[in-house]
Amino acid sequence: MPFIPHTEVETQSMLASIGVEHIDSLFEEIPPSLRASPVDHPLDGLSEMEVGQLMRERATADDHTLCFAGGGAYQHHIPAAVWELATRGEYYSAYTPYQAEASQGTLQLLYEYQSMMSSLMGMEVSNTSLYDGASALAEAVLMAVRSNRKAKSKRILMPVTVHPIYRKVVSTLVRHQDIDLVELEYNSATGTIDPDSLQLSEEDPGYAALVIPLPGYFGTLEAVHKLTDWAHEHGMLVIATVNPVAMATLTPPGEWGEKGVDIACGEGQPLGIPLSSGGPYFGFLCCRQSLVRQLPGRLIGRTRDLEDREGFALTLQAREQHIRRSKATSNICTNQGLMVTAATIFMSLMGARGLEQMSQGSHLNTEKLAQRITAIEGVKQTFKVPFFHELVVTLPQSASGVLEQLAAEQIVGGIALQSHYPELENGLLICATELRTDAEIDHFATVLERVLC
Amino acid sequence: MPFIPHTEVETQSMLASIGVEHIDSLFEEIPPSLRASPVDHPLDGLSEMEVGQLMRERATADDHTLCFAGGGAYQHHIPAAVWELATRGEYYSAYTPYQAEASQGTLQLLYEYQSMMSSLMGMEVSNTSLYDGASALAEAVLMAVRSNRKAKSKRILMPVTVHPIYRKVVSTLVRHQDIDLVELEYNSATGTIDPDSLQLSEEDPGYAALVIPLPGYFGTLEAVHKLTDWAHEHGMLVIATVNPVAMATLTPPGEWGEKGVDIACGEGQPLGIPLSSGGPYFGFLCCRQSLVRQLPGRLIGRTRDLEDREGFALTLQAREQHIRRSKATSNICTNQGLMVTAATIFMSLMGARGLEQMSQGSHLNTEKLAQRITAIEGVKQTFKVPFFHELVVTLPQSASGVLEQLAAEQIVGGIALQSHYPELENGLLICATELRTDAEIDHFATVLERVLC
Amino acid sequence: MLIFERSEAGRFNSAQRIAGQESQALRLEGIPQAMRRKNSLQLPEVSELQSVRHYTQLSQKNFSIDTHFYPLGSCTMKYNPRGCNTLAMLPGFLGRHPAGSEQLGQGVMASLYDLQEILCEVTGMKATSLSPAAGAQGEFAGVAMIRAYHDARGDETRNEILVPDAAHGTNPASAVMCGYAVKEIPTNSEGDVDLDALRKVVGPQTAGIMLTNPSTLGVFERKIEEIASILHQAGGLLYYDGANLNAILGKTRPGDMGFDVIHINVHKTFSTPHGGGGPGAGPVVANERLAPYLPIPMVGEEKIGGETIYRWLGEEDCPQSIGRLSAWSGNVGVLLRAYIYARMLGTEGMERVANYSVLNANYLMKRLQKAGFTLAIPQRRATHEFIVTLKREAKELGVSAMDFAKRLLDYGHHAPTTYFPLLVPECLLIEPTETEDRETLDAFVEAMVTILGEAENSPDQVKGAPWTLPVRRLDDVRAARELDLNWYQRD
Amino acid sequence: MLIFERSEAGRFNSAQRIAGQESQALRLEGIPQAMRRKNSLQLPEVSELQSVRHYTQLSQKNFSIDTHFYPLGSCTMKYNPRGCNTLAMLPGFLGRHPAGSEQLGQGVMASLYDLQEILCEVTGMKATSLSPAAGAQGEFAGVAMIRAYHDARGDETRNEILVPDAAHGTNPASAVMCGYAVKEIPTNSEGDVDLDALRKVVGPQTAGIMLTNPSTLGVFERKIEEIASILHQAGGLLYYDGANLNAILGKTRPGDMGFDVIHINVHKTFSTPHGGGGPGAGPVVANERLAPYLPIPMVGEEKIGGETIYRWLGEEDCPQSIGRLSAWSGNVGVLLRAYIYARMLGTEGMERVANYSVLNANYLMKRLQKAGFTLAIPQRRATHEFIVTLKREAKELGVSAMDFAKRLLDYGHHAPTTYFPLLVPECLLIEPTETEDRETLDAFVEAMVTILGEAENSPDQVKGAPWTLPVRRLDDVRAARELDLNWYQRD
Ligand SMILES: Cc1ncc(COP(=O)(O)O)c(C=O)c1O
Ligand SMILES: Cc1ncc(COP(=O)(O)O)c(C=O)c1O
Repeated sequence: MPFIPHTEVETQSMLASIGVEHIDSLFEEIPPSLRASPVDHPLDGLSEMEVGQLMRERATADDHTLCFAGGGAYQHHIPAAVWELATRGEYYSAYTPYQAEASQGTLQLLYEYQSMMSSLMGMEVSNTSLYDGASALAEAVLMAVRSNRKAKSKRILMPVTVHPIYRKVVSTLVRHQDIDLVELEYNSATGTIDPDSLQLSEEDPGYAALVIPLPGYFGTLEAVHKLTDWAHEHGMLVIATVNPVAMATLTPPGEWGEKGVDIACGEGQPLGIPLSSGGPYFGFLCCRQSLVRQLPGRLIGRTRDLEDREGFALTLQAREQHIRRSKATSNICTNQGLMVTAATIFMSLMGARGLEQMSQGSHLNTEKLAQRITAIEGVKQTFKVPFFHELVVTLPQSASGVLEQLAAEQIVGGIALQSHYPELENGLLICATELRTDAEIDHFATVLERVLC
Repeated sequence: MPFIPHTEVETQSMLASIGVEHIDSLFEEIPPSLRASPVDHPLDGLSEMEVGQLMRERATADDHTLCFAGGGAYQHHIPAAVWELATRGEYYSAYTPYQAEASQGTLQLLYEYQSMMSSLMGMEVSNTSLYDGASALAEAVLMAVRSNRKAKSKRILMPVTVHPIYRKVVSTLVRHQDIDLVELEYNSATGTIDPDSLQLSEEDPGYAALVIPLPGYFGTLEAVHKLTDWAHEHGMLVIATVNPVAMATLTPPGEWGEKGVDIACGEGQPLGIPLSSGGPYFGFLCCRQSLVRQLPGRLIGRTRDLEDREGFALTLQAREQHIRRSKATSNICTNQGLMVTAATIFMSLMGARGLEQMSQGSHLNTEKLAQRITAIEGVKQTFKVPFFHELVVTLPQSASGVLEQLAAEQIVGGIALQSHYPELENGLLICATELRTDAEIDHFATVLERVLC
Repeated sequence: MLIFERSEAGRFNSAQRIAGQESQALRLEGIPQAMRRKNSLQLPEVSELQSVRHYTQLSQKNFSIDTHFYPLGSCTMKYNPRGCNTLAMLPGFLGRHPAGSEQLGQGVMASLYDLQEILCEVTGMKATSLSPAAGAQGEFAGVAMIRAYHDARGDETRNEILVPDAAHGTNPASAVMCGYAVKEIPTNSEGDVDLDALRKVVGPQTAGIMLTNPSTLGVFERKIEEIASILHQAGGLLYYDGANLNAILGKTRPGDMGFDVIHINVHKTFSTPHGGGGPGAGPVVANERLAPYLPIPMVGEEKIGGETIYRWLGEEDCPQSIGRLSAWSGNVGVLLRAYIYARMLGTEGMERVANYSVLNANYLMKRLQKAGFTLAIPQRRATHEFIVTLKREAKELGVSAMDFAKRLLDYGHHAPTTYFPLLVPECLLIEPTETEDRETLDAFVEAMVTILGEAENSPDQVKGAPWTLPVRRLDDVRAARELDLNWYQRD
Repeated sequence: MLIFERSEAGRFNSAQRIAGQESQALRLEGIPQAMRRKNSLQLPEVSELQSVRHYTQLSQKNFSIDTHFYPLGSCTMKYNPRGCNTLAMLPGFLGRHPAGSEQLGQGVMASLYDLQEILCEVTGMKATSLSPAAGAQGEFAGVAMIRAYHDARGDETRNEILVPDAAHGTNPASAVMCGYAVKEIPTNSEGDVDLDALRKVVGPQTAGIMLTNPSTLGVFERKIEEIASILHQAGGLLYYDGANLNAILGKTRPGDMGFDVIHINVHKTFSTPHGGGGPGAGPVVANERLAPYLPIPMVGEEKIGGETIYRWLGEEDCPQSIGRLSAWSGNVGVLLRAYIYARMLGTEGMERVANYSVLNANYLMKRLQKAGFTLAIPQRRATHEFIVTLKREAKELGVSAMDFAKRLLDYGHHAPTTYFPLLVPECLLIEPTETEDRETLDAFVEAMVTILGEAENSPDQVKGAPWTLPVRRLDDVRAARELDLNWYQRD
């Protein structure tokens, strides 16, 4: 019996202690009409050896691809120590640290995470994760609406340069709160929001918050300072949704404009989390200290024990569902703790300098990629503006068709933009992190060239 | 500076504490004539990311082969928990447990290993490893010669069915001790030693020990009971060299003949150690309790602490080089501890029943393989006798040529016997462990068939 | 000691430098000055050994399944097979970009598809979406689906979700996120939903009810068919909170009980690790009625020629879907672990999970009862968990459930869930799970008995606990009052 | 608690059953009855969780580099980079059968070849064989090569190997295994080999000398060139025990000192893990003279067309080789870790290793000296390690080096090597390694000073140590007298 330790003898003696004869008697309270009938497709249990054979075959089928896609998920270098440590049983098989004294490992680590992530974002406070970057943005929107009591409006200004799927997720998650997501178009020459085009008339009901992405989905750099100041002037809160690796090089949200943003969130995956078909990743969410009581998710506080020693514990739990129930800041309970464990170890191993190098290396490699790809006949850089580690190129033919041909050669060639941005018909979003070698970039370009002609 | 924590400031202040200005001054005692000149081929240091790129490429080059070779190294199922636990830093990065109180983890585990390995071999005592199966046999020979004071002879009777490389290793390692390794030929029909052919005349100087392999190198079952009794009758000690997985099915050395063998050794690799191009594996060595003071290698004893609690410590260290120096039972110091850690966890996870199933599964799969392969025209079973999980087949052409062709199709098709056994010109030693599926056996046979015609 | 306190200005773990960046002058002309980071980034500056030693030592301060008995009620802390971890972390799975072509993901997609099928089968439902990242997101999805169903029928007066008072906090919180008002239903002394009370509040304003069965009281809701018919007759739907599915796997199916949609916490029933907080995954499974509203993406199967091809199902395939819950397709790595586990169990193994989790719970309950502890619902059979109430001990001896919990830590057991469900005073919700052996359960009983003795004879021993852990009892009030959430912002 | 005590008859971890064997009746007709196992095999019968929990808990009872400062002299316990482990355990490396065709092993063979080259370069020698499994096997190989050399010249009177009295026990033991008599050479008060004594014993019977440099006394043998010429003039050869290579990497090379053959403990200098006892690897590296005798196999390189092809070199290629030391080609997995480490260091990194290991040792030595500890050889510069002698403390306070060692454990530091080298009474051989930070060294000094204070004021505190570990001091005498080596054979 896989994973069940009971011998027949033990089972019998335990049943005897309980005072029943058969295990089945323990289920006597289930009405007979509800007893499960045999399933239609019974599955044999596999041994670890057999399931290993199956899964190794399947993993091999997906292996050895060369990746030039980003779009919210990036293949960065991950120091080996990160996962060798994070998968230690003591981290891997613990629950949420409800019993603080028996969970100081996880709790201290999470406090360290809060500190590091706040520092990276230039913010005062960080929670210990939400599900992913998309749901973190949704929670940020809900939080902004709750927090901005001055603005009577529940409208949110949402640039179209925010990740298109994030916008859909936000819509799914906030739809029932009477929140209006108002789209803000980008300038078709720059691929960014034009701050000078923003106008708010007197009779405009206003907005609770403006969302600003950095980099924007097209890899470009939004005018974050101007946008932040404009929003603040108009009584809005500012929500940043940013790439954490980029923040080692670019101005972090806490330093945008005069006052910095109010809420910063994003996808934590670039900080030591494998691509893994899209998850598990983790969403981060930071804010000003003054908004902390509106923050969803777990928070760890440093405190003292009976003997005045330092220790760590869950705190401000009154925000959470297990205490506040229907009045909680969010319904989140299980978060993405182990991913945060990995990210914390990752940040400690890379340090500021390593993270900066990763950040800049990705930028420089993407510059190389841009040069090499736009040298191909018929391929053009769509927006001729600065980018961070992604950019859009216009191909001479449909990007999705090209991607399928590249896939046949084990290359993930980027992301086709047409389905989310019909106006960018042949647009392809490409990325080269620090991991991509010159030879790989060259190989990609060569194959692309072949495919295009 | 990879792995060196010193900042420039710290380095300076440490130098100041020492009272020198430059690190180079610390090397002033090295005569100037000996200062190293710049090397001919300076190597740039690689970051973990770069060396990762290099090694992943190299590992991929060797990946995805289908293995039908044995010959002392077997691809068995290894439960995932084995290496997830064995590579925990506390095991992985500890030294030999000289400070017992700070090494109870390793020490207790090794005591458990000694117990399990003794049980598997049906012997009283096991050491905690030697380098590998071959050197373990050499140590067994040295031990037998030291132990058998009655036999005046330093001759060892060594059947040719003992692994041919083991015989070479024994020769390398015992050569300087005036020990004679006397070869014992096999019966060309059965591929085994014929016990009835053994004769010892009156004037024969006798032997210190007889070595008995099980299975023999050709995968066959030697007449271990008769051979053991014959050797004991003639004042020899008996050394068994056995496959540990086979011992879950076959009679273990402690039960051979009337009295069981005196020394049992072998290669521990089948117990949870990956193939890994031949190492690290580990040699095991067991003996009668009465011979324990002649045993080489570390031994762990169960004892008590000051408060009468159970504890574990290195014991009988007077056998070892760090105490006895030139009079030690062996020069071994570092052994294969981590491999034994893995093997112990492996045995606990498999249990007797799992190990028996692995053992029998390998036997049954090899029977299937034999049937399928000998059904190919021109391929014959060389020795028509019972085998365990390996057998010799005679091909219609040179085995080494065939193996190269199979390699081109990513199949490791066995081991060619000709170089060690010129009389088995086209002989191929093949093996199918429990891991080989029917489909894989069939694929192998199909490709072999194609190659042969 | 914090990692920051090990930091030294200028120290750099250069093994993790990025190729080429060390020597190259930074060439950031492409990035306008105004956009560059000005205040330099502060992170700990430690060597690799310092980091490895720090996080190894820290880990040892945790209790976990791999080190301790962890009978945390409602959380199903059973053995997380290491094989699931190793196989889910094969390079082929870890390296796949989520936007990669379906051609390059058939291995993982086949596994996800199979898992969808298994979850349908084990719950008696029609279709599965794997995308919710945890139970609470599954709840949101399920309730949103209920809402989408009513909306699609133009039935827009329904603005209430019913939730028993024993429910987990996520239930009301999720209902509110879906725009519903929450109405609590009382539980009767037998631990069942009070049917009279239920009948009174059900009406045309009722969108649905959220139930766990077995409930968080550790008993099976026997009147579930009646509840279903009350709801369905009133036009409301039934949501099944799958947190307690472990108790009934292969025994009875939510679909047969009359539920319309359920979530499954794979980090409970399917033994994916909880990782000190997450990640989990909370697949939602729906019957015919609600299947069209499942969140996207899902995995579909097509037979082309002899071959099976898997593909993502999105908006075009599922036009009535409530939409997307995450940027990609949920916690795939977690789902792979759940899939591997499910395959190792097989159909028979699932029923065994229920059998032995319930056996262990009833055994432990009986032994504790015999040892003098008061059960919350003594007249009922336990399911996979049960409740001890220490009301008497708290009153007579001044030793609370929390004190018991902390003292258990000293004896090497993680504490059960405390003070949940809210309606039972001074309670311990105890869930041993099927992967614990009898010796361990016996040791737990022994510890409980010892603590009871201490509570009677030397109560300070219990009230001052824990004594042997890295810290003594922590000051939660101070943590909340003198907020210290960020080392870099400390005073 | 032993794993056997967790065992219960009939328990089976069936997740690890072997496919098909469970249901199939055993079909062992192929195996004669007489050959089948009769007494059924006894192994612990535990569940997977029991095993995982047991070995996880056990591991926590170890000190290790990953958890503690581990200044074990002569053992070079520095950080074992996790990257080396992860990369050496890539499936492509782990899965390769050693008898597989060279075609299918070019990845691993390229790495081994490169490592051979690196080791030649760093030692100033001609050729490397990677096959010895540890230092001691390297010693055996080296001395056997010396013997093969003399034999090949028909020089058969040489039957002695010289070994300084400070030498590691493996040196004399290895010489004896090669059939030599061992003659000890005394060390002078400066820590150098006594040259007069050496000159006296060198003669036509001298096959060679085995030396470490820096010696196990932690000082550099300054007269090494003279020693070499004394030996060489007498027709003897020089063996270099590479255990202390860490101190001179990139600074000076054994080849330049006049050594003919050396071994390298890659589990010291090249930071492969020691695994609680092993495995290590002990490559032997030889100069022109001894290269022909190196053990097989080695890896050779051939350029065919533009391509480089690696192949195994065996008996045919190396007819004068001393032969094989192991069934295959040594501890390949360990060698891969060493190779990865060497590549990460690069040439400059190697010299940095020497620089900082020597800096740390001298710093620690100076601080301990200032704190009142007696150095064995105070007048010399330390290399990567140094010796404190507690002779005075033992005599005056009755507190031995062993007591100090045990008390250090209470303060969270692994003890230095005790009572080695044998010629220094009550000694601690202290090797901090280059990967430890200054704070850690300072903490060690502080602990030593505290213990010294305790030794003066409350010596029982020290003599009774350790107090805080899983066990108090263990009874070694009882362990040897009442031998208990096997749980199944216990009384
Ligand atoms: C009864 C019950 N419902 C819902 C949840 C929420 O699930 P999750 O933590 O996966 O979001 C939990 C988990 O704690 C639970 O116990
Ligand atoms: C000086 C010295 N020589 C030789 C050895 C033996 O090396 P190994 O343990 O690798 O066999 C050691 C290791 O302890 C040593 O310190």
